[in-house]
Parts: sequence; structure tokens; C-alpha cells
Amino acid sequence: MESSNVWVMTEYKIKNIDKTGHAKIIKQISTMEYLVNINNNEKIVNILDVSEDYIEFKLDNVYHVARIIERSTSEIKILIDDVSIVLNTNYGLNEIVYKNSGGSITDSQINLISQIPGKVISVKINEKEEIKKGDIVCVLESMKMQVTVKSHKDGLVKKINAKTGSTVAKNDIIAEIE
Amino acid sequence: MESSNVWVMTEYKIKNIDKTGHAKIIKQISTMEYLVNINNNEKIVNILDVSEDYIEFKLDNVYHVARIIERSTSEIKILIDDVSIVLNTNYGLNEIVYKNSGGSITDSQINLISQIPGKVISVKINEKEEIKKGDIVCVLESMKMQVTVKSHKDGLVKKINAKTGSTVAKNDIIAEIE
Amino acid sequence: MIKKILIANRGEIALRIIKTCRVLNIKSVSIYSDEDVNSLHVKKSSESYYVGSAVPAQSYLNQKRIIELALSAGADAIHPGYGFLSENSDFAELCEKNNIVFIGPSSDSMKLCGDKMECKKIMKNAQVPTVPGSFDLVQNVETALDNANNIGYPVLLKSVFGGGGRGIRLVNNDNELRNAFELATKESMTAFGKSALLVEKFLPKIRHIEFQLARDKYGNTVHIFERECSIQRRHQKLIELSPSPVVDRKVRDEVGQLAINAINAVEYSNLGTVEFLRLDDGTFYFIEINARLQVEHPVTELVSGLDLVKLQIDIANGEKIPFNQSDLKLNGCAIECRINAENTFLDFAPSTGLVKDVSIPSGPGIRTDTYLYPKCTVSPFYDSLIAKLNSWGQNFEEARKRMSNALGDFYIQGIDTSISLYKTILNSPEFIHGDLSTDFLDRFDILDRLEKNIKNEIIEKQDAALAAATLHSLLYRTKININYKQDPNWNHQMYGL
Amino acid sequence: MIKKILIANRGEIALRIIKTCRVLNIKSVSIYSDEDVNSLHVKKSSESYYVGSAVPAQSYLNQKRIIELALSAGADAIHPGYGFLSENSDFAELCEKNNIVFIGPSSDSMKLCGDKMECKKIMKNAQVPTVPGSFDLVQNVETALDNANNIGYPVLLKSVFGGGGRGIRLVNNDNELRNAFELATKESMTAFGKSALLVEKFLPKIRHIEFQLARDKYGNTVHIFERECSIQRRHQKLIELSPSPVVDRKVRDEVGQLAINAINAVEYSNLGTVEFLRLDDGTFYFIEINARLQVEHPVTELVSGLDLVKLQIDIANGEKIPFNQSDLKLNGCAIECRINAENTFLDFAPSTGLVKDVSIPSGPGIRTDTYLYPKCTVSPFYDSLIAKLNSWGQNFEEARKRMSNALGDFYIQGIDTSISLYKTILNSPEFIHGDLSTDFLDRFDILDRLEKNIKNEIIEKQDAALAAATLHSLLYRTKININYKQDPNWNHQMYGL
Repeated sequence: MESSNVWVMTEYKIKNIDKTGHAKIIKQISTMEYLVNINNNEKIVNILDVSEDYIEFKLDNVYHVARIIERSTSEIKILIDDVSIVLNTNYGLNEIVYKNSGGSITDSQINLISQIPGKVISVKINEKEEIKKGDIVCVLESMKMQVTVKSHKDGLVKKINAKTGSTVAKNDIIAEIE
Repeated sequence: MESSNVWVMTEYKIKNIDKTGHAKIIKQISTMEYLVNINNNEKIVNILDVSEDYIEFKLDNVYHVARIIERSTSEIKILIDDVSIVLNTNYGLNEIVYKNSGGSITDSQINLISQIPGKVISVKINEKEEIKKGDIVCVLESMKMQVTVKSHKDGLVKKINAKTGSTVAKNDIIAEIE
Repeated sequence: MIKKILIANRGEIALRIIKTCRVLNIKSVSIYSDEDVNSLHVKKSSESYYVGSAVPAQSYLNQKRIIELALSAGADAIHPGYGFLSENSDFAELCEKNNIVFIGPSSDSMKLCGDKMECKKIMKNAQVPTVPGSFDLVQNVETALDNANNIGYPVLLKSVFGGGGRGIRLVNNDNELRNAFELATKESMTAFGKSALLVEKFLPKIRHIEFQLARDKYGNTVHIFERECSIQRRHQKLIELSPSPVVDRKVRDEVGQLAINAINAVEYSNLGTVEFLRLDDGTFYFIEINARLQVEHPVTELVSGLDLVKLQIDIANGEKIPFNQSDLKLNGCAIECRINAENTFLDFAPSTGLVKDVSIPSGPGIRTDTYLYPKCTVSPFYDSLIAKLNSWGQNFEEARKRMSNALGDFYIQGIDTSISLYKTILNSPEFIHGDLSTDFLDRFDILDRLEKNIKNEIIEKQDAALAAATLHSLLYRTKININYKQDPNWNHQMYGL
Repeated sequence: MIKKILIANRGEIALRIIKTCRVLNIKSVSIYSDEDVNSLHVKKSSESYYVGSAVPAQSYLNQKRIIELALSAGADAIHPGYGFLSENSDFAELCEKNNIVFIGPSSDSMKLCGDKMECKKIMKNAQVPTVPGSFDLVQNVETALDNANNIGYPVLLKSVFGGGGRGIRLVNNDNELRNAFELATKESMTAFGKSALLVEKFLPKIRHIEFQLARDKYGNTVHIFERECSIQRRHQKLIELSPSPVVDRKVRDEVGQLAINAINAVEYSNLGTVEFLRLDDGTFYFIEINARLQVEHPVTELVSGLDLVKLQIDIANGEKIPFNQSDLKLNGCAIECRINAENTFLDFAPSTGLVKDVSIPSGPGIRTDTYLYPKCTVSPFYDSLIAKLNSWGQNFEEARKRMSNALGDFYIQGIDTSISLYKTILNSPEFIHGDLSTDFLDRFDILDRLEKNIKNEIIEKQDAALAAATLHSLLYRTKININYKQDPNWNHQMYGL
């Protein structure tokens, strides 16, 4: 029973609020019922339904539904009762940098990525130009709305991929800014 | 192209109304569009969506959705726009006997089958007794309602499986009547 | 003030009560049996507790366990919904003893409403007309004959141990009555060891019309208009509407006042319903008081604008009814269809199991109260009512058309339902003209018409079915499914079998 | 009499129109682009025709093709919905030329409503107050200065080539106006080769209040109460309600009469909306006439009981409005939330793609108009409005609470929506107290509050998330999924890793 102590005590980093929490399964009471320790409080979990990407349960008699949106070895993205929470299994070794999901989006330090598909209405910067974080890079049209794409950093415009009149897909690189 | 003439012309028996009809695919107009002949009328079918048990299409510009409920080599049970239709592929060899789906239900000439799960409230016949079609065999309780099970034929009661106070599952044999 | 309500029920009515609790910031506690672990009322309540096994006696009728759960959860009130414990005066008393507010009438008043003979006597004193007949059990055949000749033949000889249409005999003259009396006494003695018979006037072609009543703890009483519930099968309501096509303002005022007198006479508190029979000549006879929230309360909510569950809670809290009779205005027309899980052609036998898919109607004038969701299960242990479809319109015809269309939009895959039956009823000329009676289904051979309608639908859909079967055969045989859309070579594949 | 209507639109409004067609036994013809092959309006209409590629110009704006389809399908009328061709007077004219009834005003009347300057002049003659400012384009800086001094600073200098907040300058004195005039002229000349400027009074903290109007072909006009649409972002309405918290009966009568005068002045026929700005001191100024059915028409339907699409069709049929102003009674309160597919924190950027699952709220006082169904797709080619959630209550507070709960019941998986934003707005004390204005979101830092609310929700749900993650890890690692329920040995398997 103690051979698999991975799940016996797990410490998580709750990304969205930059806090840690821990959870431990103390014992299985019956087929569908567990005694757990969550942040030092003992609670009873009744599992109502479960599948590979879904778990419905009661925690101290209150119903919850958790949809597992993404799961890797170190990160779990959960939609719990319609609230999105990202948990990192925190081994105390490498601190995971908290990134604000609002504002502009980067997949590296250089590439400015489009979050939406759309048509490029106008490009506001030129290659070789120095720009500031927050400067408007281009304007996209999607769903009858104009959406401005802003620079995610200060830097030199190395390359502009977006051309006026062309369309960009989600996750396309709009520009490279060094 | 003519190697698979199975689908080129098919005659069906429409069980529920005891009629025959035929359908023929004349040609494929485009990827999603066919010219068909249905009961001697040419019509255009536009396929909107299709999967193994589902087909959404327009027939002469009117939308239909067909759910394939059951499919064997000789019979197709379709729910079309919420209307249930059973079609037999009719090879002109063996006539399929039309059975009325209302009234009492049999899976052979002997067995009287329960269509619903329930608790047996009372049994109204005895073994070795001669009974008539429509005689009450037993009373079941299900969903707070009492449901009478009637004999599907005239005959001699060979065996009664239902006992007062016991429960029967759907498709259980209630009695054997010879 | 009530802060936390345990709902001693399940299904759509538990969900209905939860919705009002949320509007009032009251916490809701639900209970569930083994069958209901994945039911929607568990998911939508503030807290939920396991109450027992599937059999109602072990769960939703388990008084002791429910009281224990209410106490341990800190619920200060219990809402019984309808059915189950809702008209059980012992349970109401048990709540009172445990200082839990029972949301309904007092146990004493409920007891009176439940005793049909006693209630009938009280109505006589309150000058509320009841069905002509004996006010006591008839002990011998002479009393029965006296009664029958007093009220006039034909009469019904009823055993009080019957119920739901059983143990009732129609007799036309003295001779028939003598014979029937002897048979009925013998039958009852054999079955129950005792006999108790009643004589009642036989009433042909009757309508079932009921008034929604509210009475607070200070004796203020209002009626919230009538509902006509004449469309029935086996004495169970199928379709209800408000207003009734045969009740005008004058009748509403008069019979509404009778209903008020009736409920005052039993010192009722909270919401209740006074049921009447109406004869073709316009006579109304009191039948009984339903001491609970009714299944069909939404039609009253739609024409009055009131939240009746809120009104129940307010009255239980000791509040005064915040309006007078004259403040209430009947607005438009509402119809309810009780969607049952049953096979109309198998003698309305229950249909249970997995609901593979469901699509719930919505839009202008449509309200759906249901516990269904895709992939849920309909249990054989409980009532066959799975949804209540309500429509509202400025007038009966608009409500009727909206209902008719909404029935067409209500898609439930995996079980049989009464939806097709209701489409046939809603589109019958007799329903359209308001020619309703409790024997409507038999009188107009509705099941035969339904069968014809289904055949006509099949004829209408046959071309589409043939097209679907042929094209599906093609796609099925070639094992090309939905993915073919992405394949530019699909055209060739299809012919290269 | 109209027998067959082509609906030149898509999404929820196409479905809304189909529902009324079905109630009136009118056949509905829908059109669809490549993007909409699997859309609900195709499935629910009597017939449907492919109209063109995804780009609106090729499909829902393709006038010639739409007229062709209407003629070949035998449609005798076209309903334009809102957006797309609904306010295109050329299209209305094209319908007229082809003897197809355009369900809306005449092309002449529509043209007048569309010409803002002309319309403003007509309102001046009809004594309907407009925003103080020039009635003509200001040709030179002297006229601009005259105008500004007449109405008093601060004023807005507007370019007629702007729109949606662009090309507007706020100026506080003569000096600023001189500079702004020069800059604006230069800018406009560079961009458009011509310049056309207006001076208008700057109005801080304004409410957007509009009146629903109906006018038949015989000049009978009624207003069907007001809607307050002050909750906006980027001049786009988010939440609408009726009645407005600042409109009492007296104001309703007075401003309603102004609205009637306005619509009479342009000889409007059919349903239309007269929009006003309201200042904090209670002054109302006419802005414009919306010559179509509005997105937010359901709130008016809920408080009036009318079917506004039916009323449109009746008027288009040449019928008289079947009621007078005094017949209309405002009943209760209704609120609408426009559910948009957008990411609030990405500057309201559209969110498109597959809707994996959806669960649509229903129950007392809730109406949902939507084209969503499980596994449908939200296209980037069209408007981000995916659903309109409406609530009705006896009063504002009941409607608000019902809406707040229904927002919680509206589950849409796969795309981002504005539902969370609306929960924050609906539960803000300023909204509860009716302190509305078009800058509500900025004035009360609603996005910051939303961010805080989301953080609080995460804190509240963290224990459940930790429990879910831990238990799911256990079950995921052991590859025991839903089937374990049937396995009596499951207990042992779990520990025998």
C-alpha cells in the first residue's frame, strides 16, 4: 500500500492565485468514499461519477464537478464548477514563473502570437523600428469587431509577418520583437 | 463503378404502414450532393452531416435528420425527424410478416414477455388453466402505477414464472402459454 | 426566518424548489437514494445527503431518517414537494415536534383534508356544495335505497377501500342497487374483513376544475384563479390550463368564493388547492382539498406572475399575504403538458432507462421544468413524470400553438414519452374549441387518432426515410464516415468499392 | 396575406423568427453560407437554401442572390432580422421592385432614418429635442465657435466620417476648438480627401434609454414602453432592461409621446426604436431611429406580453394595430444579458470554435434565445452574440436574482463568454441600485472587480480543486475509469498498484 506514495501526499501550486496547497488521501472508507486531508483539514469525499477527463464528487456534502482540461506530468488544468484553476505539482525544486494570462501573449520572448483568427486591417509598426510594450502592432477584424494587438515587450521589430488584407490563424506569429 | 450495384437500386418494405417503396442513387452531383430517385420521383439530396449511426441531409431543400437505431442485413430501424420507421430490404423472396407493435408482446409463440421492469402485485391465472387472448395474466407495479399484463394468445398455461411479491426485469418471461 | 430548507423530494419539483431558494438566498439541502446519486437535484442544491436505498420506504418516505438529516444539516424547514410525504399528517406532526417548519398546512388541518367523509361534512356546514350522496357510510341496503331515491338514479355505489376507480359500481334502479350492495359487501368482507360503502350521484361528462388558494396564518385568504385539469387518463391529470374555457369572471368570483369558504372551514394555512367537478349545466361540486403544492402550479404562476414556492415560504415564515384578491389580475393563458415516460400504446406502461440525448424547448412563452439531461437515467422506482412543458400566450390559441411547436422541439432519445399523444390532443378540434371532459380521451377516440397521425407521419416521411436508408447504406458499406469531408479523394473512393 | 417568409439572417434571430412563423402557420425559408451548413436555423425552418460562401458579402449581404432565392422558393416576404441587410434601404427598395414584402419600414422612410443630419432637422421641426449642436456641417472655424458658444463648453468636435467613437475630440474652450478644428480638418482631408465636421454638446454620465414603437400603415402609433440599455462596452449594448429605473409613469407618457412624434415625423411604418440619451437632470435628447427589430426586443415582449415579430408581420400584412396605447400595461420587469463569445480579459476579443457542450437555463421567469447546441461551432465570420438570456420578475429585484442564478446555470464549454462579466455586473451594488450609465464599466472598475471575483472564486474552490486533482491522479494512474463501479474487486485493485 505504501509502495505508491505519489498520491499519498501531494503539494500543488495554485497558479492563478500564486499560492500552494496540499492534499492527501488518508483512507478509502468505502468503494466511493474517501477520507482526505486538504490543507490540514480532514474532509470526506464521495465520488458520484468519474471518467478519464471528468470527476463528479461531494466534498463534505457539497457537490462539485471537475473537468480535466489538460494534464501533463507537472500541470493539471481543471475546470471546477465552471471556475478555471491550474495546479502545478510542486516538487520544491524548480519554481514555476507566474504569467499573467491577461494582456498580450507570448510563446517565447521574441514571437508575438495572435490569440484569435482574423483579417489584418492595418499594420501600425515597421521593421527595424524600436517599439514599447503596449504599442499597437496591428488591428485585426474578427466577428465584426476590430481588435488591436499590442506589443508584449519593449524591443526592436525584427520581422513582421502580418500583412494588411491577409488573414491570420490563431497562434500565428504576427511579429518578432527582439 | 457498376461493380457495386447493391446500392444502385433498393426496394424496401415499410413495415409500419405495410407498403413498399424504392430508392435509387442516380448520380453524385458533388461531394455532398446526390441525385436520387425515390418512388419514381427525382430528388436532390444534400448531405449536411453523417456518421455511422446518423445522417443529416436536405431532400429537395427540406431538412431531415435520420438516426439509425438498429441495422441488420435485412432490416433498418430509423428515427427520422422523431418518427420511427422500420424498413426491410425486400428481395422479393421472403415476405416479412407484419406484426402490430401495440397490444401484448411475444418473442415466440409460447413465451409471454414483460415489457417493463416491475414488482409482481398479483398473479391472475393458474398453471394448466385454459386462457383466452387478452385475459389478465398478472399485475405489475412500476413507477407508482399498476400495469396489467395480458395474454397474447388463446392457450394452455404451461408454466408461470412470475410470483407475487417478486420482481421481474424487462424481457423476463412471465409465463409460457401453449 | 427560514434560512435553510431540506427538500424531502426528488426530480423536477426538487429542482423547482431549489430555484426559488436561490432567488431568496436560502440554502437548499437535498436528499438522494441510491438511484439518484447522479440526479440533477443533487448537483444543484447547496448540500446533499444520502437518504437510503432505491425503494421509497427506505428513502423519500423514511420519515425518521429525513428528520435526522434535517437536524444534523441544520435545516430549519422542510419542503415536501408533492407526492411522497407531502400530505402525510404524521410527518407534518413529526416536523412540528422537532421544531422544524413544515412548509405546508398544520398537521391538524392536513388530517381534516385527508378524511374525505369528515371533510364532506364540514363543507356541508360551510355551504360548499358537494356531490349529492350519503354523508356517512351506508350501513344497510335500506339506507342506500333511501339515499339513491333522494338524489335520483343513476348512482354510484363506492367502497371506501377502493380508490383510483376500483370498487365502484354504477346502478340504475332499486333492483340493481340491491344486487350491487350484496356483492360489494361480500367482496369487501372477503378482501378487507370489513365493509364500508357510500352512495353518490353518478355524474356524466364532467370537467375537473380546481382553484389555487393561499391562506396565511392570520386567516387572510385569496384564490389565485382556477385551473382546468379535465384531460386525464385513469384519473391522472395529463394537461392543465388556466383559465378554464368555461369559467368567466362571474363564475370565477362565485366559485372562487366557495373555494375560499372551503379552505377557511378547515382553518388551512399555506398554499392548497380546492378541487371541483363541473357538470355540463354549470353546477360545481366540491371534491377535495389538496393540501400541498400541485404538480400543475406553473400554469398559475404564468397567468398570475407569482412565485408560488416563494409565497409558500413567506407564509411559513409567518408573513401576511402581501396582496388582496383585487390586486390579482389574470394575465393571458397558460397550458401545461405533463411529459411522462410511458408507452401510450402499451396501455401507458412506464418506460425507463438511459436517456441517450435530450433537447429542451425554450423561447417566447415557453417554460420547461425537468430533471432530464443528456445521458441521465429514468428510474423505475419513482413517478413517470419526467418534465412539465408549459406555454404562455396572450390568449388560449397563442398558448396552444406555442405548446404544439414546443412539443415538436422537445427531443428525448432512449425512452418512450407521452409527447406524441399531446401533439394529437393539442391539435384536436375538440381541444381547440375547449370541449373538455375527464373522459376526453375515450369520448374522442384519441388513441385511434394518434395511431392514424403516426401512420400519416410515416407516409409523409417515407421518402426521406428511403433516401436516408439508401445513402446511409452507401456510406456505411464503404465505411466512409464523417471524416470524408476532409478527404479530397472521397469522390473516387466512393465508386471504387 | 403573407404565407412564406424568407429570413435573410442567421443565428438566434433566424430561430426567433421561425418560432413565430410556426405559430402563425407561415412557412419559413432559411438561407445559409458555407459556415452555417450545420446551423440550427437550417434545421428548424421549413426549407433552406445555400446562399454563398462564408464572407457576408457573398452570402447574407448578397442582395441579388437573396432576392433570386426568395422568388424561386415562392416566398412572398423577407424578414431581414437585425444587422446584415436590415437597415439597407437599397435592399428594401429591391424587395419592393420585386413585389416581395419587406418586413420593415418603406425604403423611403428607412433612408430618412439613416441620414443622421436630415433626421435631426426633421426632429427639430417635430419639436423632438436633439443633442444641442449644429444642425448642418460646420464649414469653417467661425461657425464652429458660434455653435460652441451657443450651446456652451465643453463640446465635441465630430467627423461624420468617423463612427464608433473614432474621430471625436473633446474641447473645453475657444482655443482648444481652434486647434482641434485645424487638426481634424487636416486629418480628414488626408484620410478621405474631404472634411465634414459637426459640433455637439458634450454630455457626461448619460443613460441610453429607448422606446419601442409600432406604427401601422394607417398612421396608428403606439409606444411599447422603454428599455434602458446603458450597460455598454465600446458603444455596444451588453445588458438591457425594461422598465428603466429612472422612468416613472409620467416620464414614460411624456417621452413616449416624443417618440411617437419622432416616428410620425418620418412616416415610419412597422416596428422601430427611438433612441434617447438621458442626462442626470432628467433631460432626454433624441439620438436616432433604429429602423428594424432590435436585438433586445425580448425584454419588451416579456413586460408587454406581445409577440413583436407577429406584430411586424401583421403590420406588413396591412393590418391595423389591434390595441390602443391605453390597452398596454407594463407587467413586472425584464432583463436581458447578451451572451457574447469573447474573452473579457483579452480586450473583449472574439472567441470562436467548437462548443463542446452547452446546457441552457430554463425555469420560472427564464427565456433563452440561442443558436447553440452541443458540438456546434461558433464562426469567426459573424457576430459574437451567441445567446440572449432573458429573465422576468414581478419587480426588478426578482428579475435580477433570477438572471443571476440563470447565468450560473448557463454552461458553455469550449469557448470564452461574457457570462462571468455579467455575474459581476448583476451583483454590483450600483447595478442593484439602478445607478446606470453608458460608462458604467469604467466608472465602477468592473473589470477589476471581475478579476477579484474570479480570484475569490478560485480561493473558494481551491479545496475542491485539490481534492479533484488528487483523486483524479489516483484514478488516472491506475487507469480505473467509470467502469470500476461494476467491479467488486475495485477496492483491492486500487491499492495494488
